[in-house]
Amino acid sequence: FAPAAHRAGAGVRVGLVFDIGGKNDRSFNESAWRGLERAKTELGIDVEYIEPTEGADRETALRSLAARGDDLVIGVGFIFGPDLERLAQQFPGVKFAGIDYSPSPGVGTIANLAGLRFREHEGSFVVGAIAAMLTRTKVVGFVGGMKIPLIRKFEAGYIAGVKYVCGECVVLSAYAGTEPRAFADPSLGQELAAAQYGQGADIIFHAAGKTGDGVFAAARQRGLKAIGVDSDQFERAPCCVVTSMVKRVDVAVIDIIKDVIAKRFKGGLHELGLAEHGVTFVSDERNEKLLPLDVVQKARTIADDIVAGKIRVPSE
Amino acid sequence: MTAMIEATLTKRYGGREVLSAARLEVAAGTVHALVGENGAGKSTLVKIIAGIVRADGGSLAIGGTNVDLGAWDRRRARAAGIGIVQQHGASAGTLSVVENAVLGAEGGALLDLAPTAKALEALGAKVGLPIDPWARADRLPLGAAQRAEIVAALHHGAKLLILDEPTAVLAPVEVDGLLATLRTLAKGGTTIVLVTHKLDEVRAVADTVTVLRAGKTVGTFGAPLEVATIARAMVGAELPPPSSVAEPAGDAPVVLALEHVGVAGALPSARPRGRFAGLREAFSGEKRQDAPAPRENVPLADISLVVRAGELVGVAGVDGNGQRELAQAIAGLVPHTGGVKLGGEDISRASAGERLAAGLAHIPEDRHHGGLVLEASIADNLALARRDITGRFAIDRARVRRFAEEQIRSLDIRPTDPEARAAALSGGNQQKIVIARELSRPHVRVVLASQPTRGVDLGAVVRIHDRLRAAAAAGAGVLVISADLDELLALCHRVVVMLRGKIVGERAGAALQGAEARSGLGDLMTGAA
Amino acid sequence: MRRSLPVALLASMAVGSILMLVVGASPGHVWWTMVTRVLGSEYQVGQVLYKATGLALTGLAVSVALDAGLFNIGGEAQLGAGIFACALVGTALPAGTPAIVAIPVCTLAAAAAGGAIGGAIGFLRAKRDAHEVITSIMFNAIVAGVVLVEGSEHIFQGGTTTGPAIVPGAELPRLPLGGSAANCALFIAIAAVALVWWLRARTTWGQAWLAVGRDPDAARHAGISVARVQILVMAGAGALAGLAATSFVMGHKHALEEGLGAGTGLLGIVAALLGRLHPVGVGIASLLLGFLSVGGLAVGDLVPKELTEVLLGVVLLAVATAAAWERRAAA
Amino acid sequence: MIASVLTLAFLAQAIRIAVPYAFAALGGAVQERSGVIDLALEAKLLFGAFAAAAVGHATGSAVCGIAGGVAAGMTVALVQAWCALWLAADQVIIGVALNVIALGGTRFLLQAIYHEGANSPPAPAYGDAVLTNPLVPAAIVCALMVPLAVRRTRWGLRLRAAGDRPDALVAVGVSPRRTRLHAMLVGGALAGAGGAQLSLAVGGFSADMSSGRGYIALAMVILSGWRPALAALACVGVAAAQALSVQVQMHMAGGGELRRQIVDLAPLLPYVVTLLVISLYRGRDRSPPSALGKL
Ligand SMILES: Nc1ncnc2c1ncn2[C@@H]1O[C@H](COP(=O)(O)OP(=O)(O)OP(=O)(O)O)[C@@H](O)[C@H]1O
Ligand SMILES: Nc1ncnc2c1ncn2[C@@H]1O[C@H](COP(=O)(O)OP(=O)(O)OP(=O)(O)O)[C@@H](O)[C@H]1O
Ligand SMILES: [Mg+2]
Ligand SMILES: [Mg+2]
Repeated sequence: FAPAAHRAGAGVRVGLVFDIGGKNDRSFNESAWRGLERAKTELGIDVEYIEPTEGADRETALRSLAARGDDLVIGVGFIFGPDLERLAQQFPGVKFAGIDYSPSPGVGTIANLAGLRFREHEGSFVVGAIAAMLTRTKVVGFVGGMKIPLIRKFEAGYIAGVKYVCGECVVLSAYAGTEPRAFADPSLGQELAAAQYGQGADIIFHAAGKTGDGVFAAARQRGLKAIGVDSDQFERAPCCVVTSMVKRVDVAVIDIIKDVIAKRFKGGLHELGLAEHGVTFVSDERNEKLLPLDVVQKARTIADDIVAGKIRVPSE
Repeated sequence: MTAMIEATLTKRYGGREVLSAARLEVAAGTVHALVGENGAGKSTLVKIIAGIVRADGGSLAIGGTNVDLGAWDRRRARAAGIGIVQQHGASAGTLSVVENAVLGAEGGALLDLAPTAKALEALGAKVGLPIDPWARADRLPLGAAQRAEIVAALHHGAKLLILDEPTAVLAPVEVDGLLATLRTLAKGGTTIVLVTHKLDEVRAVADTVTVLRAGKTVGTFGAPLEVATIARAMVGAELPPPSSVAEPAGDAPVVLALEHVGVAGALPSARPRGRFAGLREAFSGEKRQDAPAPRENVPLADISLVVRAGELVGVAGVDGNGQRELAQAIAGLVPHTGGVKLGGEDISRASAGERLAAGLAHIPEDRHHGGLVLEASIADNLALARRDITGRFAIDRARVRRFAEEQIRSLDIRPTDPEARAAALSGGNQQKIVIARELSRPHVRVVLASQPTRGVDLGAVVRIHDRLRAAAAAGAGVLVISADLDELLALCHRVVVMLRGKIVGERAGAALQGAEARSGLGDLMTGAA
Repeated sequence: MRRSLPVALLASMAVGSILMLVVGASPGHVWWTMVTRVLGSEYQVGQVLYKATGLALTGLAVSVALDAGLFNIGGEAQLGAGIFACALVGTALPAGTPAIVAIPVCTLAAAAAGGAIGGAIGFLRAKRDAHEVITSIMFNAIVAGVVLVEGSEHIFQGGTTTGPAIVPGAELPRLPLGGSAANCALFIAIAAVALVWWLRARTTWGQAWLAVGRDPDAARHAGISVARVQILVMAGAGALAGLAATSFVMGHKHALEEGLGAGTGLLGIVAALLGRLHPVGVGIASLLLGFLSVGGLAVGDLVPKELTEVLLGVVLLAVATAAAWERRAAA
Repeated sequence: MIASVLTLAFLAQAIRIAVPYAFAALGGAVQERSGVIDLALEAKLLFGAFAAAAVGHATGSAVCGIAGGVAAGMTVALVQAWCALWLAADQVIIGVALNVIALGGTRFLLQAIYHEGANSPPAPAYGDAVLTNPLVPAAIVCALMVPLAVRRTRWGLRLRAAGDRPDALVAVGVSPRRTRLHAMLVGGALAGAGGAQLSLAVGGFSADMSSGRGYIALAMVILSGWRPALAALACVGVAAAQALSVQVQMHMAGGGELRRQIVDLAPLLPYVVTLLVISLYRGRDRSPPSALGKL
């Protein structure tokens, strides 16, 4: 490493606003946090971040970072969308990026706003295929937090992946609730998982934030399988987490920071799927006992087919 | 004779001295009456002796031994053999009679109530106060609840038994029975302190009388007891002579007609106070006063009755025989069957508000339970839902104040500040507010007064009775519901008696005069006739 | 009463300072930074006002009901319904609807929807003897659920949880405060405070609703229909909470958004209790709460955000105990 | 689907879901019967869950974790008692304030102790087995014993008297304040045990994990007319509705618009059922203890 002052990003200020979970949520936000930290050490940028407490604070947080003259302001979570659009127009000199950003209807490309989106359905498709390959009972489960479009993408891709491998397999789906606290209720997650395991499912994929911890607890107890989400959740239940559908938010964060440093930042949507290594599944020495090599290989083939456009993955 | 109690006590509430070295000396084995106006300090004095309220100064000796007033509490008083039946009762409503009786002396971590229940039942039968030990206290009529407390106090075998206005809600025969029991107990060595407003009870049972006025002892009288002397000592002056109203002519118009009025089932027991009154008090710095728990009621069956203009009609009966339902049915506070006509106008379907507007004035039986908003000021209580005073929507505050000052003057309500909180007034003054609000309604055609003078002192009784007579003289029909026969005899042209939800008899004219009137009505009240 | 307030605030600050020391921050620096960052910036002041606008309205919804003896913890449901209706009506209006029509129509829609939920709670209380705390809790969950499900079925725009924008005519102008979210709904809140004060202190309605709250039995005996008062007051309280939608939808987001305004209904309880149920007090308490939450955010780089949350509870506790202490000292 | 409801597994699930609710409701009923409003159930659940996880993590023993949860619930009750009974502050405000403090406070503790934003380190987990988790039989025993204790013991008698008419207690020489304190400590212990169930079932604490259960439990206390046995039963009802909503989601998926809406709205089942029950059923006396909230 070169001394800080000489590194590529010296003098660049990046601000980041977390979603409700906060920076240590062991998931999505934490992944963004890791990306930011790495950018700081590797690129030598200045960073600051805010963890808002409630919905209405999001805009305040973004704005105060923009107003302090940061070069790039990142909002972590789809919910930042409308705020980012408004601020991008009000602060044309500042660059904005939104993780999971979807443009509001009627809003076209904004030159200083980059939407970093993931094709979660692609990754979910692959872990769905893995689930279908691993299931002995031909019943698999899905546990979602709240039924919102983002989580629907996970579910749709997962179901398609299961059916792709095993047409006659049954997918049991359940959502924890209709309020944001549905993402923070492990007890309920445990019961949802228990019910699905009770119905014969032997592997469950969750997209439910902390509620998913309950899924792992149920899996641990039965020695059945589960699939993690967002980051590698292996250590949550080393017995049981066969793989995780990882969303490389950290990669997306670092890439966009590099774009800013290299002055090649472009507004508009940046979709990260399997091809861009934005979503992937975990296969390493930790889970090799749970995830046999042939399954990994078949999954890789499916992923390649998706990248090559041979498989079309539905997103809802 | 040894002295059971030798007390000289001082007590202050918020800087005001309500007992100023008040003296009370009670000889062992006697019945000692304690009398005085409302707010004279009687309850406070006996509460201190029983260890419920702490004194601010003075001395107290029980059975010849000085006690440390600073450490004197209910536990020590119980240990010293002091039992008390408080003025408004102190039983917990949701507990049964026997549970209330064992409270504080359960005799073990696990409850075994059956023996106590049996003992209570037997004792009640023995002293002429029958009770049901398993009944929930708040499901009992006031009289039965009072009986239960007295029996429980006797059961604990106190050496000194204090009874604070025990007879206000008992039937005449029950009163006689209780007084006889007290005499028997005294003969057996128990010392009795009896707080009362009724001088005939004093004469019937007491050996000695102490009169309290404004927190000071004005005198102690032994036999022979002179009622007039005691009354003068109590009030500090002669009582004004009662006025009287001539009976209306037989063709005076009927202003209230009840036709086969009935109330089904028990009344829903309304909560005595707003549920968040405590919260509001927290913010306003006000102190609250607890209302007695509501009682469940006997249904009402087929009541027919007329009241003529200028007539004072009494409804007698032991508490809990349907009088409350009758009042609530007339006032439109419960759904009822049958017809109610006010001045010829059928109001059977009208709401409470509409009935008031049609010319009814209603003095509810319990000023703390329906009569007053205790947390509100005198003026606000006087103008409560009185659109004729406040104006229809925006409140005319100057007018409300003028009206309040007028009423305060005319009924001698103290304190005279219209902004004083109703809760801080003495019982008699609180009652006057209710009377003033109701009788000052425009175009009153019928006055419905329930227990208008319960717990009120002699002077206030006279003033309240005068107001009721004045209303009748002005052409209203007045229906007075009272458990106090003497009140009805003094006030009414005609008295009907209620028993178990029905009218079981009526007395008028000559039948209300003389010594037999009382016992005759009393027999009707208890079903002995 | 008033003397105890500064004592309570100082005590809370002391507790807050201890917590700051626990996490290794210098209290003096944090407090100073909080004050300067918030008061030193037009934008932050605007944010305080924006927060206070919503809180004052949901706070009034709690205090008004409590005046009538009802504990309205259904602010979330009432506000949620208000937001839903406001956004729905705002988008359904023809595109060119002038502000003079669109703003009153959307405002009314918000108040009516909140009022309907409040009225339902009041009705169940008065006519079915169903405790308002239970029904409020249930309505909170049900309204949020229905908004989410209906939203994602019919309203939210592809892939988002945001609905289409309301017509421009229905947008409330922002206040010129550094581009903050503060908007003209602030005046709606101020008007509501004044209106509630006047109704409560100067009209027969207020007399009736306070009487019902203090002693329903006395009110009944005096000829007031307790059931009617309870239903009307709850409907009014619901309408007040629903009105907060004007700030969120018409003044700020201009669209339905999942989770919009969430938490404001519950925090309204804090505002009402902190303001001691007096309308003006509720207004002041809302400003204080707004300051705390914006200030907490502003010093997010110095102390963890949890600290300001804890502080909120501590302030409430301190104010309550100080009030009780002063009451006893006076007695 | 009907078949899947009539199974032992379904019953076990309903009971399991009911455990934290029932503990909280029993605790709330005991405290409220003694005359002290308990809006702080949410705080007791949260702190109970946190302490159970923290102690469980530190000692490696789930039983110690339970003890920690119980102690935390009692601590919250102690603070509540001090503010309510000694400082005479308003009980509604205390409850709301404690809930606010619990929400931020548990997360603050996560930060301060573990430098974590949302999760505690793993604690021993009981999982969802009904038989090996001592808290499940404990809940059942408590649901039977607490009502009995309230009706048939000296403690219960005095507690009821304190909630109904504290001056009746004063008159017999018993301090209502002490009586209430004892009731609150028992109530706090029960609610704390409910919190322990939350975190020890899944083997760790996560922020906000009580998810409004304290409020639902309070609703059940009120619904039951302050009768602990009925309140616990009502909690089983809520839990059954929640278990049913899971079954509805799993068995009615796919199909037309209406079916989809039903599935989507299924998580609301417990709330809708409660609302219907309370508005349609007007059985017994539902009035609160008459001294509730007063000193
Ligand atoms: N708890 C209290 N707080 C403040 N003042 C009180 C309290 N209790 C009694 N007082 C005051 O003490 C005075 C004496 O009250 P007390 O109850 O002893 O009167 P009493 O002689 O029993 O009257 P009554 O005939 O109405 O029963 C009252 O006038 C009242 O002003
Ligand atoms: N805080 C208070 N301030 C002033 N007066 C009070 C206060 N509390 C009670 N009082 C008055 O003290 C008197 C006696 O109080 P207590 O509680 O003994 O009632 P009581 O004598 O049993 O009832 P009643 O009012 O029916 O005579 C009452 O007249 C009441 O109005
Ligand atoms: Mg007295
Ligand atoms: Mg009195």
